[in-house]
Formats: sequence, structure tokens, C-alpha cells
Amino acid sequence: MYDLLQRFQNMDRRWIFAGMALAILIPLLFPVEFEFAVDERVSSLYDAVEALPTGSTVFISADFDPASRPELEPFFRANLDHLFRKDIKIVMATLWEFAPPIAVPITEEIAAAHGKEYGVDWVFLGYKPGKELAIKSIGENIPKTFPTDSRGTPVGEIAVMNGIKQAKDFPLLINVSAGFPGTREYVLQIQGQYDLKIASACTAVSGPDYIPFYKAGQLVGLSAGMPGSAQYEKLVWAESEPPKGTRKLATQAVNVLNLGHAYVILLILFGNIAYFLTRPKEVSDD
Amino acid sequence: MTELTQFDLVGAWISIFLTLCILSFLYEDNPIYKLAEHLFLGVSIGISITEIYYGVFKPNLLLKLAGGRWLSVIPLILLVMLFFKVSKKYSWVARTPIAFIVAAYAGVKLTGEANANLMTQVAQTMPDLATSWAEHGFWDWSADGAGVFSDVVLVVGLVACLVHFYFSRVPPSVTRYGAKLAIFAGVGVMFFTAAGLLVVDKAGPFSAVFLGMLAGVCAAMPFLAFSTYRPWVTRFGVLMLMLSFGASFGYTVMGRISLAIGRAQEMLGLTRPMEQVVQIHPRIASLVSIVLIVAFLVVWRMRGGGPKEPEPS
Amino acid sequence: MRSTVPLIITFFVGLFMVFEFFIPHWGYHWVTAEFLEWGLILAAGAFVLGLINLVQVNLPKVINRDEDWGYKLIMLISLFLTLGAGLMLGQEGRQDAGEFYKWLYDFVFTPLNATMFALLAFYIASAAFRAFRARNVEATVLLVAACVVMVARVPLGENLPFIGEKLPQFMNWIMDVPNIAARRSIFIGAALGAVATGLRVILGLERSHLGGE
Amino acid sequence: MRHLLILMLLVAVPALARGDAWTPEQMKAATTMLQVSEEGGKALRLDGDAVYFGDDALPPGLADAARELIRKRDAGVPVELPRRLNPHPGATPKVVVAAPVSSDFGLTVTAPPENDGLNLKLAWTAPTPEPLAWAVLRGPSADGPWTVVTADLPGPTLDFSDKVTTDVEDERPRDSYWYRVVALRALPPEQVEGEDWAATLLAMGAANPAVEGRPIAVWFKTSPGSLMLLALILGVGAMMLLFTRQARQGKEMSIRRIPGIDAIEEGIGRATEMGKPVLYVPGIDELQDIQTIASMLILGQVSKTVAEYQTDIIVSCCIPIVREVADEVVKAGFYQAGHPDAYRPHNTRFISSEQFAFCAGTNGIIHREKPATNLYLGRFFAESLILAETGFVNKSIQIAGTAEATQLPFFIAACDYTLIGEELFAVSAYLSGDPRLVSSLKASDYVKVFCIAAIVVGTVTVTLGSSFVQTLFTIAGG
Repeated sequence: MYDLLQRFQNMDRRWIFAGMALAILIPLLFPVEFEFAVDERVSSLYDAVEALPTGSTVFISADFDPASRPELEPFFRANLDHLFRKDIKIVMATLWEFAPPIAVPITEEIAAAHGKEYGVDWVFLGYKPGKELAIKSIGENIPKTFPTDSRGTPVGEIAVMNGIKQAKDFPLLINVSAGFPGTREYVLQIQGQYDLKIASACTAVSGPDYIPFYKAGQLVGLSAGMPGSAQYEKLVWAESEPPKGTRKLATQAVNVLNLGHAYVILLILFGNIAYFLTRPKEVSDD
Repeated sequence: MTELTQFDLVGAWISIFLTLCILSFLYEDNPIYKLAEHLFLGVSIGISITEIYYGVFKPNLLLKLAGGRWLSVIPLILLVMLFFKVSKKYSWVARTPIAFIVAAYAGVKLTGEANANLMTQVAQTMPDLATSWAEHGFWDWSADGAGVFSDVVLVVGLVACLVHFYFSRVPPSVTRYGAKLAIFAGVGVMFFTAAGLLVVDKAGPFSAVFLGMLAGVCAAMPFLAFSTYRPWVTRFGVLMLMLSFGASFGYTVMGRISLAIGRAQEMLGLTRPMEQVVQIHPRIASLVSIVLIVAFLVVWRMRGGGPKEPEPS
Repeated sequence: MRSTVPLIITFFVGLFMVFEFFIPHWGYHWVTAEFLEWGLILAAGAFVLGLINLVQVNLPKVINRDEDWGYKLIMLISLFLTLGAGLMLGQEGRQDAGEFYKWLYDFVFTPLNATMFALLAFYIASAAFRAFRARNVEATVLLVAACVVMVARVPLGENLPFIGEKLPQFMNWIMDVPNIAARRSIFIGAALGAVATGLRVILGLERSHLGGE
Repeated sequence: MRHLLILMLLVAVPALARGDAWTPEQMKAATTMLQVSEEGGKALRLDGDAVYFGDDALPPGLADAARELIRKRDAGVPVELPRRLNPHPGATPKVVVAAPVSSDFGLTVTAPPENDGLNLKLAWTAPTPEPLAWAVLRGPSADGPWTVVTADLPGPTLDFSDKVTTDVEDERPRDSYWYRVVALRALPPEQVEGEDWAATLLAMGAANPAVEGRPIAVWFKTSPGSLMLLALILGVGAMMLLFTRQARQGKEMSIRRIPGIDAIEEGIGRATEMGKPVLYVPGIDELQDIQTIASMLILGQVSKTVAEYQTDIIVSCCIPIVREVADEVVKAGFYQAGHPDAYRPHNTRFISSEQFAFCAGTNGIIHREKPATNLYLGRFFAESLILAETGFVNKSIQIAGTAEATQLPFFIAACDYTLIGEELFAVSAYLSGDPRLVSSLKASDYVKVFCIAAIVVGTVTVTLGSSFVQTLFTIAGG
């Protein structure tokens, strides 16, 4: 019994990997849909967008990359659909060098679905390095930070940018944040100084980190990780369908998480049971 | 239905193959993984520099210089000085631009952090016990357990955590009187608050006394923290920390699995619109790639590849 | 001389940026905005330095046929291929940049970058089984909290019998009360650290960034 | 145009009748069609709950749209057509100005508090019926020349914050500006194509009273919050300088001994008993990172103790520079311990600068050389749990320390002792006794006590209904 447990405990990790792979693949191939509720952080994000008057302009900082795409792209798509269908104009920029090739095509696709034209309804200002400095600079003076948009048009000649000088000229900043630099830096550098309304969609990893900001009113809404995106999808596409080319990936994925989490929990459970049954008695743990 | 170009079809297959190359690291460190990894490094740096050029050098420097803005000469000079970093002999020249950027960061972060991470967080940890008692009572399930209990836990918890991160040695005189002071402070604040609440008429007599007690607990805690009972207080702080870390543990696991799911969706062709899937056949691509990689690993192993001694597990 | 000039610059620029927070006047902010733009340009320059450095390190290895030189070669080739595609083929407007650049991004960079981190899902699984132990009170609390969050965060948890109702609310409580208490203490610590380090840099007590002396 | 719309409507009715769930877009389209087509002669009428368009009853969704339309019509509110108003030169607007609802809206122009001197706040009162949109005109003097600031403020808006200049470089702010607001109403598109709307706007505005506003550029924020912030920063600075001086004068800095230090020493002791090496991983970040610096300071002491215990220490680095420095540090440690001979350079290793390759390499060390004690101190990322797992399986004593909040949970779960966040810096300060570190440590301790006091006092005062303390810690947005 003892050495059986020992062997069980020290089994080749590749078996565990294989188990994980199955835990992900099976529910993807044979989907099971569960109902899920929308928590207050996400719904207040949704409401913040709902509350925007038609014709107003929001700033989106799309700070994510392929690595965080699964978690954030669903939110990003749903959010764009939400904004465009409310006839809200979008000024987009990014602090992540790997973001433009993802963010721009998606935006173009959804803008097209709503018959929105570039420069009048939305603009992509491009990428800026410099992390905190870039954010500070966005807070201070956007035309200076982005003298031209990503297509090389001077911002002065872009309709959307008309009358916009700095971050506080936007009724809402939406930050799709995959880490550093992201929501934390936006909050630290400019939210307080200029008293901005920032809504954030972040990866699960940074979720617990940003909740204090939400509770302290430094964020008007927070959508964390796959569940956040799924809940936002649920809200946005409650009675309408996603635009062409968009699929409710988060809603699908969040149901796959079920098994994945269950698997990890069971592993922790069995691991500990085996450990406590087999550990030598003289080693005392405080 | 949009016809995909050969270009894209090949690309889609390659991307699936590369995905599996990386995953082969799970079996063990092997040449295909190394290859994919170095490919990744090269391409990613290439992309960064490209985006940097179009993101900064062009709009913020070159175009401005071309526009005859004399002030933009200064950053140009600084930039040139920065590049001296690569030379062993003259690397000191680069110190000036580095100093500039480090100083700018320091100044910007300093005020930002102090404001958002210190002031605001402190200001927001001052719950209005009376109001939340009126609104939620002691514990309100419907509002995720809001209520005076949570308020007190928040305040006491934060105090306890801060004390856990208090590293100076506390003078014994303080330690000796800590407990007594705690009692005095607690009782004093309790009466003060209760009386105050009655005066400003924010609560009934019973509630006033009860809330007074809670306030008393909050007030007593700091003194207790510097008394001989310090270990208990810090232990509570550690408890809070552990709950918090547990939360981020759970969230991190979720995040990582989500990424894996994303890759799986890609390989099963769930991310693309149907019309593309029928042209690409991602599942076939995945199978083919798996076969190729496994075949390679087998051959490689037979030709004496892999770790010198079997990896114990 | 070689380090005094940088120190003077550090002092004044740092101080100037600190007061940027307290002085709202547009004239002052015109200057700080200019400084920030220079900062952006220099930050971009740092990337280029990284590139040069990479070549400096790896090119010799390839030339001398050091260990793994083949991989280094592949790295350098892919690097310059991408750069070429991006800078040569890319016209105005990044999004309609050279087809090949986009191709490299979509079909080479994206899968590699995404999968690198997907690996961790598997490592967490094996660590969960083989290393995460409730060896003391702290670890136990942590693991229990983690499991609660993991269950409550997925739809399954909400649909569990009996506890399904309260579980998500309890998780939210953990997130909203103990989590916040703990995080705030960490934030405050971090803020103080930033203030201290920042001041050390500005006052010239901290010189490690000047290449130590 | 109009007939086309009627046609569309008649086609649409049965089509729309099928789907009950209406999207806002459908709603809007229906309203538009109805309104325009009503102008085309066919009347909308309410009959009890049912709505009739001409003779045919309208399906549920369309009926709702119709009711809304009738309500607006009766209230005299102009119906919003799908439109985009765009005051930007060159673009033709879809809406033009009709007679203003009234000419005087009680406009007031004030400078916001603590302002940079580029903003003015406009406020006015609501006329009835509510207009479709508002336009704001600005001029350098009471009699122009006037320019259109904006023309698409939604009807309900009653205030506007104007930025007098967006680029001070080519346009300095003047010390006074004049404003007018104009109420806009919609007309069907086909009537306005090609009109010079800007001219019309200015003409309409001419009737309205012009109000002067003077922007105020403030040189220093004096709100209690920002003063407090400044005080805090200066306070920390002053304390640091003071303590540094005291420490330099040899005043013993009273920092308590943190349990982590004992844990580290026990770990080294265990390694000695088992005659196996100690593995030290200083994280994977660059040298200038504060955590790496802290780690190097600790490494100095660790290697000293190791040398005294006559044990081996393996340092596994991810950054070449860090490896060089670590090498120096360890050497110095062995010298201080008086065992320079026992120092082995090849034990301080550069593995690889690629995260996972480094990870694999370090795992290899753990498997092969079986260190009795692993110290992971510094800045770690994803590799943290992989290393910790391997070490655990290898039954090493593991002590970790990092300020990466996302990695801490894994270390805590998999290691025997973990230095949490600041503890890492505290340990380095304690062990190295570097006056700069010690002084900042003490300074921040004092601020923490101050925060604790503020929180408690604040809670009591807020509960009693006075937000005085809270405002002290709140920065009013600039």
C-alpha cells in the first residue's frame, strides 16, 4: 500500500499532462453548456458603456498580445460591437508592440459590420513604447504623443480627434489589459491626477490585483479573464447576434474551464492525500 | 464565400505545426522545440523593432524633424548618445540619456504610486459603519456579504497586514503598555463613537452602542499590534494574505488553462468562420503535425538524443 | 564629469517631473509633455540597443560555430527576415503593411507566443499534484481558498446543488474583503518602496543605473 | 426618396412582424421609416392598444416604435433621424439648423478650479421642447470672429467643458473668450443636402447673447489632498536622509530579525549535515531590478555563511551580467569567511537567457547535483512553480522570496518558507546593513504607522458623518 502510494505520487508527470490535455479537449469536442450569472463588476462595466451618450468618443487602450488573446479577444469584440451599435466613436491606441496586428483587423472587421468609416467613427493612433511615460503622456497631451495616426495622417486632420487634447477629454477610457503596462499603470499614472473614468478588461492573472482599484472607485468596471469576457458577451448579445465573423468563444471556453478546474482540484486533493499518508512520521510540520 | 489564398492555407498549417512544436517541450526539451523557440525570439524582436519604428521614430522624431521642428533635435542627440552604450570605450556617453529616462520614470512613478497606491487606498479603507449597518446589517448575502462585519474585517485586516510588514524593532516600553493602551483606546473610542452617533442622530441607541463597540475594536487593534499580543495580530494579517494569495492562485490557474483552451480552439478550428475551416481542415493539420513530430522524436531518441540520464520524475 | 552631468540631469529632470503633479499650469505641462516625448523616444531607443546587443552576442557564436550555433543562426535569419518584411515591404498604415509581415505575425509569431504560455496550464497541473501541499496552516488556507475560487469561478460551481447559490457570493466576499485588505497592504508597501527608490534616484543616492560606481 | 421609404416600410411590416425581439437598430430604422413615410401622407393613429398605419395594424415591435413616435410628435419633440453630425471642416453634416427653440439659455462660463488654464466650463438651462442637439460657438471677443466648437452635443446636455486650445505650441491661450450656445433641430435629410451648415450655425447664433469667460491657469494645487501628498513625499525624503546620516554615524538601526533569515540559515545548516550543495536562484530579471539587487545583497551573506559551514553553493543565473556580479559577490563572501580556497567559480553558472531553457537547465541541476536546499530569491515569473515543483519532488528544503504577487501563491504552496513581498527587501537590508536600504525601510515603517492611525481615525469620523480625514487623503481631479 505504502509504496503503491509512493509510486502513485511519483508517477511520470507526462501522464498528468496528458490528463490536462484531455480535460481541455473533451469538453471542446463534446460541449456542455451551463448557465452562469453576471457579477456586479462586469455589469457595471456594461452599464458604464450603456450610459455613454450617442455620438460621444471613447478611448480604448488595447494592450494585449497573442498570448492573452483567448481571454481578451472575446471581450474586445463584444465591446467594439457594443460601442459601434450605440454610435459611439472610438479612438484606439496601444502600449504593447504586439497589439496592432491583432487589434486593427478585428476593429476593421466589426466597424465594417456596422458601416462605420475609419477616421470619422474610429481611428487607430498606433503603438507607443515607454510604458508609464507613454501613459503619462497620453494623460498630458494626446496630439503630442501621437502626432499622426497609424496610417500617417496628422491627428489634426482626423475627424474623430477633433477637440481632443488629453485623456480627460474622453467620457470613458476602456483598457483591454494583459498585464504590464496596463490597467494598474493607467490607474497609478493618470486616473487619480485627472480623475478619469477607466473601465478595464484584464486577464485572470491580474484580476485579484485590480479588484481593489474597482472597489476604491478608481475603475468604473472590471471584467477579469475568461468568465468576465463570457459574462460581457452574455450582456452585449442578450437579444442581438454577434456580427459576422465573431463567435461567442468565451462562452464556449468558460464551459471548458469546468473540467480543467475540476481536474486541477482533484490533483491537489489526491496529491495531498497521498502525501499525508506516505510522509515519514519523524518529519514534523509546524 | 471568400477563397483563401495558398499563402494563408500554408500559413494556417504552419501555425498549427509550430504550436505543436512548442507543446513537444512537455515531453522533453528537444530540437524541434529549440528551433521553434529561436524562431519565436527572432520574429518577435523583428516585430518589436518594426512597430517601434512606425510607432515612435517615424511620427515623434523623423516627421517632426522633417517638419523643421528644431526642438526635436535634442531627443535626436540624446538618442545618438544612447547608442554609445554598445561601445566598451565610450559607453559613459550613454549615461546622460539613461539618467534622463531613469529620472523621468522615477519622478512620474513617485507621485503616481504615492497617490493611487497609498493615499487613495487609505482613503477608501474608511468605511461608514453606520450607513452600511443601516443598508446591509451585519452580513448581507445578496450583496456578496457586505455589512459591518466585512467593514471591520477590512479595516482590522489591513491594519494587521501593515503591521506584518512593519520591520522596525518596537521599543519594549511600548510593548509593555500596548495591551493596556489598546483597552483604553477601545473603550474610549467605543463611548466616543456611540455618543457621537446619538448626537448626530445617525443610529438608534442599541445600534449606536453596537457600532461603538465595532469602532472600538478597530481602534484597539493598532495598539494591540504593538503589544505582547503582536503575534496574534500578524497571524490574522497572514490569514488575510493567504486568502488573497489563494484567490490569485485560483485566478492564475484559470488564466493559464484559458490560454491552453485558446490554443485547442485554434487547432480544432473553432476560432475561424466555417467557410475558412472547410478550406483549411485544421484538425487534419493537427493530426499530420502530431504524427510528424512524434516520428521525429522517435528517430531522434533512437539516434541517442535526449537527456543524458533519464529524467527522474 | 562623466557621472556628474548625468547626476545633475537626474536631479533636475526628476524633480521637474515630480512637481508636474502639483503644478497644473499649461506652461509647465508644455515642458513636461516635451520631456515625456523625449522619454518615449529614448525608451524606443532602448529596444534598438537590445537588438544590437543580441547581434553582438549571437553573431560571433554563429561564426565560431559554437554550441547551438544553428539555432542562433535561425534566430538571426528570422529576425532580419521580419525586420525586412516590416520596414521594406511595409507601406504607410501598419495594418496594410507588407503581406509577408502580416503573414509572419499571424502564422509564426502568434502561435509561438500563445503556446509558450499555454505550456503553463500543464505545469500547473503537475505541480498541483506533486508539489502544492497543505504543509502548514498558511498553505492550507491558501489551497482551500484557491479551490473555492476555482470552483465558484466556473459555471459548474454556480450550478452545484445546495452550495451553488452561496458559493459565488462567498468567493466574491473573499475577493472583496480579505483580498482587498491584503492587496492594499501590499500596494501601500509598494508605493512607499517606489517613493523611497524614486527619491534615492533623484537625490543621487542610487546610482546603479549609471553603470555602478 | 420618401416614397422609397414608404415602400420599404410596407415590405418591412410583414418581415418585421415575424420577429418579436427587436434590436435598437431595427427600432430606430422602423421609427425613421414611419416618420418619413407619415410625412408622405399615410397617417399613424392609436386605436386602444393597437396602432394603425393607414388601414393596416402594426406588428408588436413596430407598434412600440410607432407609439414612441406619436408621443414625440404630440410633445412637439423632433424625431431623431439616423444621423452623424460632424463639425469637422470638409465633412457634410446630415442635420442642419432650424429656428432655435429660444435664444437665451442663461449661459454661464466659469474656469474650473485648480486648472491648467486651457479649460472653461459652460453651463446653460433646458428649454422646452428639448432640442435634438446643441452647438457651441466661440470667439475671441463679443463681436467675433466666431468659430464652431462643437455641434453634436446630445439634446439633454446642459453643460460643456471647452478646451480653448489643443496645441499651445501654435496657439497660446488668450486671457478671455466669448461663447454662444445654439439649440439644433433636425430636418429630413433630403432638404439639407449641400447647405453650408457652419454658416447657418453662426447665423443662428448671432441672435443669442454672448458670454465672456476667463481661463485661470493655477501655479500650485492647494487642495488638502495634494498638500498631504506633497507632505508625505517630503516626509519620507527627510526621514531617509536623517536615518542615513544616523546610520553612517554608526547609530545602530533597530530592525527586528525576520524569521526568514533563520529559515535560510537552517537551510544552509541542513545542506551541511547532508553534505550536499545549496542552490541559489536570483530570479530571472535584469541586474538593475530592485529585487535582483536585493537578491545579490542576500547572496553575499548566504555565500559567507556557506563558506563558514564549508558547504558548496551553486548559483544558477538567467542573465549574463547577473552571473558576473553573482560571481564577484560569492567570491567576496568566501574571502570574508576566510575560505577563499573553497570558492569554485564554475559553480556560479549562466544557464540561458530564455525563460524556459533556463528552467530546463536549472531543473537539470536539481536532478543531477541534488542540492539539499534551494533558495529562490529575486524576481520570478512563470518558471517559479516549475522550479519549486522539481525541488519539492527532489525533497530539497526550499526557501523562496519574491515581490511578484502573481508568483507568491505557487511559492507558498510548494516551498517550506516564503518571504512575502517587502520581507525580501527587509531581509536584504537586515543582512547587508546598507544604510540606504535600512533608512528607507524605517522611513516607510513610520509612514505605515501614520496610515494605520489615519485609517482608524478616518473610520470613526466617517461613521460619525464627517469626511474630513477622508478628503485629506483624496486628490480632486485636475
